[in-house]
Amino acid sequence: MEFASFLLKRALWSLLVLFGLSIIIFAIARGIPGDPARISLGPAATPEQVQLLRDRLGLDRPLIEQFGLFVGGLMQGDLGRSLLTERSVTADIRDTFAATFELVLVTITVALVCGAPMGVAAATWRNRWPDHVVQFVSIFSAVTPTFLKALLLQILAGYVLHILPTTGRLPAGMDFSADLTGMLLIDSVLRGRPDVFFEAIRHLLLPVIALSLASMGQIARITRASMIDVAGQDYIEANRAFGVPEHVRVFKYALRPSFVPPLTILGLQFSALIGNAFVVELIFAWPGMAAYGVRAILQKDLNAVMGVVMVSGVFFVIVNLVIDILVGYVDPRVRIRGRR
Amino acid sequence: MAHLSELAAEPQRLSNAYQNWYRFSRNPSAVIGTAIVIICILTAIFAPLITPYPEHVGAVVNFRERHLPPSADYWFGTDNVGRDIFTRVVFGMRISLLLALVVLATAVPVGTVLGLLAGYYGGWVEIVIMRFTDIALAIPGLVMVMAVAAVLSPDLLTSMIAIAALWWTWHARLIYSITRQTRVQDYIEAAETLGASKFHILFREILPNCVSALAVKTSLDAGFVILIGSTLSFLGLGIQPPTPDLGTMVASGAAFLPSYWWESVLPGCAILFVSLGFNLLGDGLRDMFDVEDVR
Amino acid sequence: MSSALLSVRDLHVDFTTYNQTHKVLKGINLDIPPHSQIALVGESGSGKTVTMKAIMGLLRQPLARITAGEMYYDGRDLLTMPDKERVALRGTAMSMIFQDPMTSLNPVFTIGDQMRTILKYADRRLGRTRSARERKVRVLEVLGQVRMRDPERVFQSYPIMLSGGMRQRVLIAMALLSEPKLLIADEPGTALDVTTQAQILKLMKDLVEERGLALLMITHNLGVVRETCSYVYVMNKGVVVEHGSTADLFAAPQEDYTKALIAAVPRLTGETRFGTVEAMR
Amino acid sequence: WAQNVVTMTTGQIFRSIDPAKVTDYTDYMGVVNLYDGLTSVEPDGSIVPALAESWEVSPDAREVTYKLRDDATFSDGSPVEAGDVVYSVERLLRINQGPASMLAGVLTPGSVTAVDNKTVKFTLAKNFAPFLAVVPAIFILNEEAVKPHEGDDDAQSWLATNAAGAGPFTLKAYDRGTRLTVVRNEDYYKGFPENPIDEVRWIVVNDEASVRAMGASGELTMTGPFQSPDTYDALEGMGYKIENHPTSSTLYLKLNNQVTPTDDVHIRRAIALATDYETIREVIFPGNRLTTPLPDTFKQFHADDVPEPKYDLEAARAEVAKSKYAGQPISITLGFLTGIKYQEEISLLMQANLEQIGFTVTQAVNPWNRVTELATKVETTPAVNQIFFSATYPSPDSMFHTQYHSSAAGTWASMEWINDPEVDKLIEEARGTGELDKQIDIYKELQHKLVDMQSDVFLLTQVSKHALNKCLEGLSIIPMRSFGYDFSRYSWNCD
Amino acid sequence: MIRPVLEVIDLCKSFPVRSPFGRLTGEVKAVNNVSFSIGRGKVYGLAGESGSGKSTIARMIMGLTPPTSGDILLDGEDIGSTGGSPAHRRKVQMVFQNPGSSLNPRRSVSQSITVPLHANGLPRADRARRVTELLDMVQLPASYAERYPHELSGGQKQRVAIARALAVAPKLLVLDEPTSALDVSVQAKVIDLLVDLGRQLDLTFLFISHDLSLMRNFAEKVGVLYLGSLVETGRTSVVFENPRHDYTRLLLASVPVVSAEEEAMRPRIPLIDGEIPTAEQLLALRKAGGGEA
Ligand SMILES: Nc1ncnc2c1ncn2[C@@H]1O[C@H](COP(=O)(O)OP(=O)(O)OP(=O)(O)O)[C@@H](O)[C@H]1O
Ligand SMILES: Nc1ncnc2c1ncn2[C@@H]1O[C@H](COP(=O)(O)OP(=O)(O)OP(=O)(O)O)[C@@H](O)[C@H]1O
Ligand SMILES: [Mg+2]
Ligand SMILES: [Mg+2]
Repeated sequence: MEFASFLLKRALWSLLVLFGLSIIIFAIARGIPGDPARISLGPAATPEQVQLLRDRLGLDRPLIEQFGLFVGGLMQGDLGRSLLTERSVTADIRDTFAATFELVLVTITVALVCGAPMGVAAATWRNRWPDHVVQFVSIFSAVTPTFLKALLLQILAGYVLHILPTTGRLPAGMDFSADLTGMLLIDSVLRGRPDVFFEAIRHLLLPVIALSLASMGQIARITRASMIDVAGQDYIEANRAFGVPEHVRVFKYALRPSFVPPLTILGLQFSALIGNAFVVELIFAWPGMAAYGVRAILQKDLNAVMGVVMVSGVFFVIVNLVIDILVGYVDPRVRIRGRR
Repeated sequence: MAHLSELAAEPQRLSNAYQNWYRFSRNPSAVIGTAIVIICILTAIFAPLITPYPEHVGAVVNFRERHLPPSADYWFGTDNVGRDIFTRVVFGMRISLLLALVVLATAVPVGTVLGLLAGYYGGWVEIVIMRFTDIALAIPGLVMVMAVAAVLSPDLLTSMIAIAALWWTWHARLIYSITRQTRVQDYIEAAETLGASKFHILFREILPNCVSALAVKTSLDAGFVILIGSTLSFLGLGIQPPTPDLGTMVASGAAFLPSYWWESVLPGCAILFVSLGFNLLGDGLRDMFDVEDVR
Repeated sequence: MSSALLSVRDLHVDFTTYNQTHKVLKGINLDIPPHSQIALVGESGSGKTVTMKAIMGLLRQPLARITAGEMYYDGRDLLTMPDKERVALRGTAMSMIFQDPMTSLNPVFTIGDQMRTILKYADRRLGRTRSARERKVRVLEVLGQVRMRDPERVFQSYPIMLSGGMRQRVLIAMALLSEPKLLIADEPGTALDVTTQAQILKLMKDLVEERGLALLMITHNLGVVRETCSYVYVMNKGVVVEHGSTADLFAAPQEDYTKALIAAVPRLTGETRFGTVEAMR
Repeated sequence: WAQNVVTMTTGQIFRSIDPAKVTDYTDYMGVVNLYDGLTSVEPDGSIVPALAESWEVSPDAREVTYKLRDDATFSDGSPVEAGDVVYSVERLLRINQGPASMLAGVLTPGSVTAVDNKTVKFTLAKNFAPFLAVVPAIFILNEEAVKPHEGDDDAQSWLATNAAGAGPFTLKAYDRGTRLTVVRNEDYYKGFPENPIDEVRWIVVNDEASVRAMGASGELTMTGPFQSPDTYDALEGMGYKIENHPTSSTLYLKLNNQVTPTDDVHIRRAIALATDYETIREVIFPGNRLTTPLPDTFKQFHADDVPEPKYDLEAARAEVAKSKYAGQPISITLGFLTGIKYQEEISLLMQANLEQIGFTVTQAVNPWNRVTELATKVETTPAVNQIFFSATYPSPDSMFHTQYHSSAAGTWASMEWINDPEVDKLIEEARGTGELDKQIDIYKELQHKLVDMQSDVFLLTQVSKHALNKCLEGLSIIPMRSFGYDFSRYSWNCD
Repeated sequence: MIRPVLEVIDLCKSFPVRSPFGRLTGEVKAVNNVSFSIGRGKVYGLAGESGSGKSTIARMIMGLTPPTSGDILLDGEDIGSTGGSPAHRRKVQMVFQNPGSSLNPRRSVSQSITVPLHANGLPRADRARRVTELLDMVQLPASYAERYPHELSGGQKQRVAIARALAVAPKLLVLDEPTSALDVSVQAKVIDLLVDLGRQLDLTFLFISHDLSLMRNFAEKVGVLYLGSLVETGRTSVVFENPRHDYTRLLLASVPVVSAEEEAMRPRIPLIDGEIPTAEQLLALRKAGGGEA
């Protein structure tokens, strides 16, 4: 009950954030130069055709009115039509979202699952070689541009590791439609198709590595710092005195309390992650929402831009809400005392 | 006399500056980091003197010598129009460092002040500032940067504006959370009862508690700012040619991977070098500002 | 010496910071016979906690070094025994209670979880086997022994849900789980208020007597010493300056430092004269 | 069971596969394979039968009657009938996007009628000489299949993800933005060559390195024509064959005739003389000479007597001296497209040369949407712009009207801002006449006029390069959109 | 009659209680109808266990928290209007409960002591001299000015905090458990110093502690706080020798003592075994049991 009202309150704040977001995005979208109608119709369009489309899109109406229409549509889950694809943006996003969602989700998981132990190792052997290795690897992965990592991995797969595919989510010949959740890993299991599952993993591998390295490095560094902090706490010392062996102390008693900062960072980093997904999807021909978003911006596809940003905004808000709940799970102090 | 005996018991006193220096100089990463950063800055300043072909910064084309691998003449090889990559890397360092400097010099103070205000005053100030920060954080940075770059024409100044327009939010967040923890400390109330002004409390009492986090974050950011520039260039929204910047060079050289690998890998190494320097320096600064961590 | 459960001989410990070496312990001698209650008192910073950590083997290695001395537990040399055996003694043969109950419990695990883990590894080292159920029963039993009214509830609680007194009690229970022969307590209860502190001390005293443990209590509160311990070591600046039975020492302190210390205790009768402090230096 | 699968890369996405909405090169690649029109185009530009076996033009050129093939069927097996044609054209005009722009003012609702089941008549609202050349872009929809999905948007939503045509291939998968896969329609009415292609997969790949990686891994069968020379070299090294085909696509430096300094013809000529054509063609972008605005693939219309432009810095300086800006500092802006390597290289080369004749040069890289915006106003259109242009239908009209007619002003294709009534008159005259000889004369005159005023720097005509798997045959370039990628013309000749 | 320096009349303070997720669920009466006064140069002791409202009273006197109701008169002036003003700041100063946390870890001793000097407009040139003077007053060598708090022992920090509070020569000094973290010997030094300074500067003290032995030796009058109410007040000797309230007796019985005489003074009441009831529970018990004993 209490928790529900807490969630409700958070959700209301989130709505406010999303409303603010919609204003900003609306402003940005209108600010991008180029007449969307003309771009959409292509070079050969006649001025009459362009004017017709402008009228249909309401581009000549006052901005306030256009914004009202936009928000009104938003309420009903209608994001308008995409000029780029000539379909409703909602449908476009529905088609592409799952691919991005799967990519981002697997990336987050990989980043956590690999980053946290790296951080633990670095903290445990502080100032010794594992620490230096982790530090270097994380700096290296953080400062190599994501697109370069993606390209290098793709080249690696193309020239050396011929077993890994360089583009797409599934082999082109594979006959499978992910019509349950849109996520191949889940749908293939539900439909009992191990071959699809295996292929999906193979195709995910490179984009996920390219995308997760940066977050992994950050998580490793933050985990390291907070592990070192926690390791100095009395309660870890007390465990030592009570004879709890090192591995339990490190991996159980020190790890969990040090998990809050990396989790929080992960939530905040989320929009950066989506940003990088833009580039990674382009390179790996990933049929995702992020690549759709980039094209939408370049083509000044107003509705699509706003749609993508709104959806990723909602995604951001939800991820952070989930992380709040996770933090509450990890750290009962938050759950019991409440979030300040 | 009481205090004399106490003095005598005290081991030889180290000055604070010396202690800091000691901590800093004993920290290999800090020393290496400082060295790297100094090298980069000097290189950037003296670029025209160091480089073999300073004219290659401009519109020089020499198609007969395009795509040459690293050699004694061209240490880093040549690019697709036959310009010396080493020269361009060194000059690119100039632009990239400038970019980082300008972006951080605007984003850090803005973010810091807003974070301090939101964290200290709470209430409406907090709601307005932090909700706005939330909104800005929810916009995928790249979208924002691309949008700004698309509105204004893509050039150095635009890149800076676009990047700085979002960057402050991270600092605001960071400072805000530290300020909130600090605000409730007894010593802040103590300062209030002693009649300190708000300005004093914000900038003299709270801010010093943020410096080590700020130093780390800012030094990490230097690398990221240079990187964002490169991603922008990859999408074709970066700095105008023929001006070299490291990010743009990596991005445009990437088209020639893997055959002419030096065209993107070597400028990439330069970014790595700069960022590594700043990162190590940041770590060193953190250790230095951490007055209680005695090693 | 051979009769002592723990004996410390001429213990020296150095700390190194900024390349400077601080001699913190300069030759400590202690004897703790079985079933005895010993107090270690002294000024703040005199090295009490360091002594205790040295005994438990909890000093942070590169920073602190034991430069000289010997330590025997039950006749076995603590300093030369292999690391593994040393670790095996912690929690089973000797256990300790930390000073601050607020920070000594892991905030993100339930009391039950923490206690069960401790018991599990203590059992493992002692070669005992116990099922998870039996372990829980044992934990509840010990919680009952420290006078918890509702052990089951405490078992399921997170530290934040308990009051300071309850947490201190949990810490005691943890130390008692595997029935150690030696219990070291670093200023137990000073972080609590008087009424609670009084209760904790009474509880400890009762438990120690019931179980026949040896207790080494570190404190700066001479009132506490007088009420719980029979023998006192007084430390100052890294050395033991005086030791003797509590009654003797309080009645007739020999060393100036001890005299000053006793004189500085505010009396409930209101006759402490603060003018005497100067003499202490 | 061996299948002949072609995997081709493309740098752009398939925005639409609705024949009423396709606009660009990539879009047409999809519909050409999924749909058929009444007629089709051959590499030499001639119009050949497709769904229609014959057609008749009335003497006044206002009426064209097409007779459909008896055996023409849609991919679902139903016959193609006159009603389908009427439906398709009406829908095209209603939606009024894509190919409709070529028919603006020519066809109006009701101007297409079914004479009988297999005969349709087009009545033109005005004389329009290129009409026959435009018809291949009108793709015929299966009315019966579309009707149930019409909704309130003329089935736009449905046709955005489904195909209902009579083309040689049917849709298998369409991930807008990343890939389009089509499979062979065994019952295609025109049949296939021996060893036909069974499946075509287009993959959207934006990066040269990615294309090479795909080549190295063997995933790639065929590239598009816009890779960098290095990529072709690398792929050749991996065992791909490289085919060169001349095209009628052209690369210009469009000179804004109304802003300083390019408002002076001498300056425009100086720029043309300062252009190193050979380096551009040989090193930067594979191409053939271009001497007039019209590529010489339009053989009969091309003014062959115009001399080839020269690279001569001395002469360029002399031209500058003749201009009204002589002796003043001249600053100039070179515009080109974001992210297009060859354009950047050309621009740098131009900068280097122009600086030698005393210009101060600024580069203006802009993304496509911004270019279209800049092109809408004279003042914002940069003095020099690199523009790649290809014919949208096999007629010189497609080159001249869209680029040089004043009604086209304000678009990216006409950044010259010529605004010359005489030029307009000539273009309209050529459109209005049905006589070929007269057209030829007019177009030649037009070319002389434009060369004379140096409306643009005529850089080159593209030689399209493709890297293909050694087994793949049948690639030919057709001077209309991407009709050359109709894979029913291709075959797999190995084993 | 001379006006008392501080008069506290019917002071109340309640805090809203919020559920973990921020909903208002009730209020705690942290301070309930408390009245007392302190004459010039006197030491008034406020005793009571943790959470009984001692610090809250101190904070209200300092103007850090507004009272819910009641008046605080300082030199006869209601601080309701002047609380937190510079004039008020000059008259009252406070030494916070925890010496560790009331000094900014990032600021050196001299920087910390300069704060009130700066606030009072002392010219920059004179500040260093004054800092040395103040340090000397609390018997710290001048070289300590450049130290950071973590380099000081608990007692030294406490003395810095006192020096800082004395910088503006206040009339009233509020000491919130100034020795709770110290061992007896350091504590003795601090108290000694305070007695001394009080005499020199004619200071009035409000001394807050739960250490009754200390209180007995330092304060002339005491008040015993229990659950926010003053349950007993009077001359120290009287209250200690004849505690009338049950709670006072419990407190006295809990004091660990070092001599037989003291032991004889302690009331003999059995300690409650098991968990100490929380304040709320005690309150409930008391209500159920029908008021005070
Ligand atoms: N990590 C450390 N680094 C440097 N010196 C240390 C460290 N830990 C302890 N010391 C020094 O060792 C001495 C003894 O410290 P210890 O903690 O044993 O004192 P204590 O007697 O327990 O005092 P208290 O009553 O205040 O707890 C102190 O002077 C302290 O400065
Ligand atoms: N800001 C606040 N919000 C809510 N409750 C508060 C607040 N400050 C104090 N309280 C409550 O008021 C009561 C009195 O607190 P106060 O700090 O005055 O106690 P104290 O006597 O100083 O205790 P201690 O000896 O532990 O310092 C406590 O129950 C406390 O929980
Ligand atoms: Mg200690
Ligand atoms: Mg208090």
